[in-house]
Amino acid sequence: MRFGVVQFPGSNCDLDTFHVLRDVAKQDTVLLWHKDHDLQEADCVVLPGGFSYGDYLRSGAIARFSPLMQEVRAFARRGGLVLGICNGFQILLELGLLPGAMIRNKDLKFLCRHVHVRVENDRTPFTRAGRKGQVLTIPIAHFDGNYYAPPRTLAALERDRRVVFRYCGPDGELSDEANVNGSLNAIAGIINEGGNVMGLMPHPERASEALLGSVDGRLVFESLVRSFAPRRTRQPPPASAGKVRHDR
Amino acid sequence: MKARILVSFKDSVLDPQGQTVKNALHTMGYAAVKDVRQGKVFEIELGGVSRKDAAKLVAEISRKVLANPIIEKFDWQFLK
Amino acid sequence: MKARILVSFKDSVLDPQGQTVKNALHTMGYAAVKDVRQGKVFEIELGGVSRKDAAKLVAEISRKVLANPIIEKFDWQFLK
Amino acid sequence: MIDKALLDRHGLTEEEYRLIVGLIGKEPNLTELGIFSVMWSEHCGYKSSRVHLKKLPTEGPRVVQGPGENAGVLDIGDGRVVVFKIESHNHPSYIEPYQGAATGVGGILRDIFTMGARPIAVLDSLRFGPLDKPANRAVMEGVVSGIAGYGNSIGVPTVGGEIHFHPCYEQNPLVNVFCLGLADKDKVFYARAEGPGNPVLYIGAKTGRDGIHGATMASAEFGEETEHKRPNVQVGDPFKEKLLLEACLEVMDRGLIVGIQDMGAAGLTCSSTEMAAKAGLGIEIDLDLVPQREAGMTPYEIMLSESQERMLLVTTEDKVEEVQAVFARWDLDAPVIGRVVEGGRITARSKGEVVVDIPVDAVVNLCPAYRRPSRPPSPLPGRTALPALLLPDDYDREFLDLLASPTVADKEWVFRQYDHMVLVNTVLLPGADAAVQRIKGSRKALAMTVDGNPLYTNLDPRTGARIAVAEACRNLACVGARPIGVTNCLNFGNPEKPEVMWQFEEVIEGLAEACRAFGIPVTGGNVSFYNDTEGLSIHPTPVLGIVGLVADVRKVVSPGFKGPGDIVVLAGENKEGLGGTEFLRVAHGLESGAPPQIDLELEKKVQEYCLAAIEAGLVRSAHDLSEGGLAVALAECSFHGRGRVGCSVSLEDAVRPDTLLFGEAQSRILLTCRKKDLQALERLAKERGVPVKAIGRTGGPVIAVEHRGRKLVRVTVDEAFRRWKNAIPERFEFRSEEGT
Ligand SMILES: Nc1ncnc2c1ncn2[C@@H]1O[C@H](COP(=O)(O)OP(=O)(O)O)[C@@H](O)[C@H]1O
Ligand SMILES: [Mg+2]
Repeated sequence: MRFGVVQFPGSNCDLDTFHVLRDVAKQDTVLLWHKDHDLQEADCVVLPGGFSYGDYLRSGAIARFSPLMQEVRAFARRGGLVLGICNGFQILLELGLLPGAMIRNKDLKFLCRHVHVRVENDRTPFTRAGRKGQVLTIPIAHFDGNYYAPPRTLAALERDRRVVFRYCGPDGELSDEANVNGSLNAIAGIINEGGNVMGLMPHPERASEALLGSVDGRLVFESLVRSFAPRRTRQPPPASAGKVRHDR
Repeated sequence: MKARILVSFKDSVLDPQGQTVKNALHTMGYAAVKDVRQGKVFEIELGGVSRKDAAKLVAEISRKVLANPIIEKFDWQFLK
Repeated sequence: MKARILVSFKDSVLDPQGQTVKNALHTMGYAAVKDVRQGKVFEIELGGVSRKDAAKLVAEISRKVLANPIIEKFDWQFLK
Repeated sequence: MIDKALLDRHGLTEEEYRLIVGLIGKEPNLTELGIFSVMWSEHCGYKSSRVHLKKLPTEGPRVVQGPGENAGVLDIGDGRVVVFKIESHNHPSYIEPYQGAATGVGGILRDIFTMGARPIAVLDSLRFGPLDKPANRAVMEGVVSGIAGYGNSIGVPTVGGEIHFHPCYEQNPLVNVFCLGLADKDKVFYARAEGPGNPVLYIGAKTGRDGIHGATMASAEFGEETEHKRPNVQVGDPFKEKLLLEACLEVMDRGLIVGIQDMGAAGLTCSSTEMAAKAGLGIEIDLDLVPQREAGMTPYEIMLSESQERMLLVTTEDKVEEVQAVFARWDLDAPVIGRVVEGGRITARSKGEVVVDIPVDAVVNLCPAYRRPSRPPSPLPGRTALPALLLPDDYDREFLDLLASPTVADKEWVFRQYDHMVLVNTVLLPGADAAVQRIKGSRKALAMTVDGNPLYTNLDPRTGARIAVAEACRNLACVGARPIGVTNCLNFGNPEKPEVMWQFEEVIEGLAEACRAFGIPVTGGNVSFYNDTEGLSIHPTPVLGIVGLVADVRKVVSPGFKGPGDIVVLAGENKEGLGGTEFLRVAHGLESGAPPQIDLELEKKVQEYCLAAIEAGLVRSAHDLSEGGLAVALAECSFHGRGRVGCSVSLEDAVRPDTLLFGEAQSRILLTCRKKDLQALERLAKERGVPVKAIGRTGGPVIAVEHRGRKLVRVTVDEAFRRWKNAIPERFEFRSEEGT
């Protein structure tokens, strides 16, 4: 399976995500440049975290206009797998591939910490390696993660089981305190109607190596690999594959 | 030509920044302040287009780029 | 009464947000856009004070709380 | 016409002016005067400090580049080097906390990637006035969000730091930012304009009237009249810096450049003259080609502007297009604005006219160095004997109050605003004694810490400085790292005051001695003088940034108790003395007496012991004793432990109970080990002649300490945790706009 990690000028989790996909998940992974029109035959496109264009206007507001995103939109419409992490999620919202919008965290401060999220739907290509109700420990790091959607949209999301992750306490219980950024219905991640586009605020790539404290984030990447397995697969490439600008 | 565009949250969306400013003002004793809403303002300098086209342009830019219709409303005018 | 306060960087101060929006608009083909400045707008609802006192209040709040006089300028008006 | 008033405004004395005229063989025009005024300012010219800084050891087997470049460079093996440095942005952070701190981060990051290294970690050392004053809270809130706003956006994790609160920083906060980067040894770049004829390129943000004379301002006391002296405050643009960072690393990676220098203090002036001087050549610039943000800028303004996010780069004629293509890819212009020339002069043209023509050597290398008069204050603060102190009647209360003292309390309110995990290298989260970043594809890891206790240095600058080095190294030892190099930021008052100069000399002596003792070179640093407001100087505040190397990242140890049933072992000795301690300040409102003394030989033994024990896999947790002493260290180990493990400790020492609990005797480390490993741990200690004692056990819901069978402290972990955790956040529950 080939993953394509999109690089916007202000992406800063691009190489983190690249590292985890290639060196930890051992998948064929390429970097996709925002000015190109070429998805390099990626089977799954990942929009990584960061500040795509400084996030000065609104998080993700400008990134959505980049040439590559027009390809990503078409790819998604064709049913291609698209994963948006943090800023990537915000971009998917701006792009309209996912419903709703992000506003400032409830305490108006950037928030970087491990949080607990509950798997709400394990029947997606992004979570099938997990169990419904399973509690994951994954870091967040964002300023605008306070999910908002109009009542109708929200109701539809809930009705169709399209809320994939919710902020919760260590034992999966919901509370205002656990809902760290004030998101409606404690929403941490959602999926589109087609079930092929997911956005989440937590950073699974930061929870994929035991050395860094948690491996719960692997669930997302393993799910993707698993859901793709039946279809065409590629050999993992030599370690040199993929263009890494400079290792961090 | 110069256009000023005001972008602010729809009334249905709560505005954490505005609320915080309001609370701050209250703790500072400004009791007369009943409510505060915070938004963004853009001033765009335009050139080489007719006023009519400029108007179209500004409206389009506001809708497509400056405001997010899901949470925000906008309103604009020419300054000169 | 309702007052609207516009806060923006002084002209001499760099406005990265405005610049980034401008560049984005250019790459999107809006060549007519010559410059963009981005600022904040506050709408304050006031009650239980005379218009005269309200005016004093708003000016004071703008100076002391809403704007940072070192890098920002402000400008306000009553809406109703 | 250049007169006294004009010289004053440029911070130059009359004999300095005569010297200038002699050196350049003519009366400087205004622009040239401006150039000398910034380059010969304290900030750039190190007038008052240079003669003393020479005393610091700078040699070592790992040293690739010592002081003198943008940052120090150390060899860490495997063809890799670390590039690191600490910088202050104190005055700007007082004028505009958010932007001041943000541009401080931007500046130090440029220092690192200018040398070809990718920044992988930032640490911040902060000093504020007490948090009960709204104005101080506003400064802290602004500074912290400024650091966050810049660092988070550009994607370099802020992984650690330290904060102290004291009235002396009320109108003069300190914002010192440390940054470390990683590079390939054969891809380190220097600020040299080699090769006559080579084009000089300008990269990054347009030039505006920003922070003109920021450098001279950083070299003048604050006071009423600073109001109108205020330069145009610089606003940081982290997104632009991110573009610069990636583009610069790309042109370097592809070997497209000859030399490069960031435009920091003194902007175009400093970068061009330094690059020329280092190469023994000259540079000619056409100011009309310099991208400008504002209309009608004068040569003076263009040369002295301190607009952020700009670089000056030298390449060869044949590579210009390729270089420009790379920058274009990152949406950056890279116009050629000049050339490298023979003859060692900097010449600038504007509208065809020569507006600057002076020898770079005079500007860069011939700034006078002063040995300013110094005199110890009398009486020496550290010599005033402590009054007889009554023993506390309620140790629990004293303990809890100490935990709630902002200097001791939890700093999560700060570091959760920082992205401390981006780049996926962060092995220890903030909260440990030192930050640890893994090196991808290697078993090694890098440990970093910043430290400096202003109470000690105020009472006894020399001892305080020695302790600062020792404690920083101790922090490294606690995570299992060996120190390899030092950078330092020396924050002092007005050097024209003999007492301040004395403090400075003493601190240097202390640093030099301690660094020699630990065999660690000082590879760079920064001096910030004139931290005075209305004539009052801050405490002498040296801040040490020390880098350590971890041989095997899998062996890294953290401070938290790892579970119940472990043995608590104290390495080092408890001693009498409460002088200069946080307890003395909090409980008795005193800042007098002699600070803790330190025996560097014992200190080294204790640290080597800790490292050996970790190496042998005997250590479950390790934490150094610092502010708040043994009691606070025990509490921190409980708090950081999984599930907040308590502990019960009993002590026999013939030492005052309050001192035993809260004293800050140096060279002590708190270890825990499994019961079965205690003997091995003790044997190792005996071999190395280090005093160790098993003083208790982990486990239970309380932190309990008894002395000779008598209960001193017994509080639940939860209550202690609450006091420690909430101390800072609850002070911010009122918004900081209040009253500012
Ligand atoms: N300004 C800061 N920025 C980031 N982390 C900080 C800051 N201040 C303190 N911390 C973190 O909080 C922890 C405790 O800080 P401190 O009490 O200064 O440690 P110590 O007592 O060992 O010097 C440290 O791990 C440090 O990294
Ligand atoms: Mg310490």
